[in-house]
Amino acid sequence: MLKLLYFARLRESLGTDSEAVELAPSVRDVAGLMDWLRTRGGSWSEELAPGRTVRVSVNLEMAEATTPVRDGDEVALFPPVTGG
Amino acid sequence: MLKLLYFARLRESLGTDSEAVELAPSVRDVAGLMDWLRTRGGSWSEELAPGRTVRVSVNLEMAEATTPVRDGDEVALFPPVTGG
Amino acid sequence: MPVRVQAEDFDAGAEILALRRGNPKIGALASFIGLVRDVNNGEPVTGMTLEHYPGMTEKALENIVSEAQSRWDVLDALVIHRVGLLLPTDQIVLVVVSSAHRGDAFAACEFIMDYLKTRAPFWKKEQTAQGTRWVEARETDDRSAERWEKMSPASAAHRPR
Amino acid sequence: MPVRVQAEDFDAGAEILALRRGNPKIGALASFIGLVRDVNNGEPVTGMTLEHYPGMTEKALENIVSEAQSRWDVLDALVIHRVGLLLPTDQIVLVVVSSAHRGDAFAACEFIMDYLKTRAPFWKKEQTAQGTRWVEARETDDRSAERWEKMSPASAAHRPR
Repeated sequence: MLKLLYFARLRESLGTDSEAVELAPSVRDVAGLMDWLRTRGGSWSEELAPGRTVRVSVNLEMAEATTPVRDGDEVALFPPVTGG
Repeated sequence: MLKLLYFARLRESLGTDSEAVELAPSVRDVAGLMDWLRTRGGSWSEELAPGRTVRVSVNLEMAEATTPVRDGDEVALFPPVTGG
Repeated sequence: MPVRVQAEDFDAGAEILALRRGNPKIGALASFIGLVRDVNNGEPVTGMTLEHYPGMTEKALENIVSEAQSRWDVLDALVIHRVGLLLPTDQIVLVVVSSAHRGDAFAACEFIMDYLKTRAPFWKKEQTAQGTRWVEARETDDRSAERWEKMSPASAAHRPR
Repeated sequence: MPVRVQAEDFDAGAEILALRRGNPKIGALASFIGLVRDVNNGEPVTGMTLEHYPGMTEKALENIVSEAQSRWDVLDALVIHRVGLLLPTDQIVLVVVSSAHRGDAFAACEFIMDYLKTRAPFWKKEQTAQGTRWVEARETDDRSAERWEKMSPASAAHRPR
């Protein structure tokens, strides 16, 4: 199982702040996870479209497209940060 | 009359914090005043020797060698500042 | 821990005092307070809600403070960032850095703020007369953070002491 | 007047609060406190006496604050500098600058400190086990002040907002 978290604009437009998902065997990294989530269609394909700026963290560290994603990881999706 | 003030190391080594002096006619600017004060000899010629770093203000503004000095002015001599 | 994320307000004066008190090695203490303005991009703002990612936010702030400590001679550092509903004139963030010399204190304090702005997971949602809106990340904040990356160790060291 | 020279200690927290309170245009507040260290150039220091030039010192500080206000978008600024006998851990100087944006607040605050160090008539006499000695001006302080002179208006403006 993978723990998925959503924050800020993504949390609102996707209508959820977290979910637990069974990883598809094709998903090996962040890019693969995004591809897989986009197949859900609707606001998923919209918000996670390649042109949109979405930041991803894996186990509390900022991640890149090639960062590996494994069973048991906590992955979060969110917009660029705006604190301070 | 010219009001002369001395601060910090200069105040101590010259042994005075202020004096009123009658301006010699030859004194027209800061450089002339320094030349004239050096003629006093002793610690005056020592402390105000051309190699020593002495700062001069005229009427509360930082001055240069060519800054005019006139009757009624307040002139201060002091070392480079070390506040903050 | 030099990092706190909290809904409550903070007493900047008391925090500064606590950081400097009784340490005769401190010659310089730089601090920064970020506050809610009543306007943003020319539009009136009546309030904002700050969201964060519990766990990751604290970790990110600790990493930023550690990075500052590795770059400059920092004696002590503190970051407090608020979350939840905030109103104009409310305090958002406090950064305090103590050092022997002012160049290190200023640089580390500004560095922490610049990195916090681009790397710590906080998100602002503003309230305006037209409703609420998520604040967009600013390109100028990215440029501010990038300044420190382009800075070589040599030029970083060439600050007043 | 945004400038005070005094023998008494100051309450940095209260001063910061007074400067920011009730002004919803302030988004950023940078402050600096200079403190007496128990060591200087590797030698233990037991105290110091700060001398100034009454009249000129206040004027010089006001000029420095005005110069900062002409270079950056400063909403308000305060400088307090102490004189007389000070002991290790005592506060020497406080600079507080408020602005809409953090880049202006940081730059103006650091500028005021750098110029104060080289242009405001204060002189320190340190007490050590070997007796008292006048502190020598530091070349690094001159370099810090010169940074701002070499800075073109364009590069000065290229700070985070």
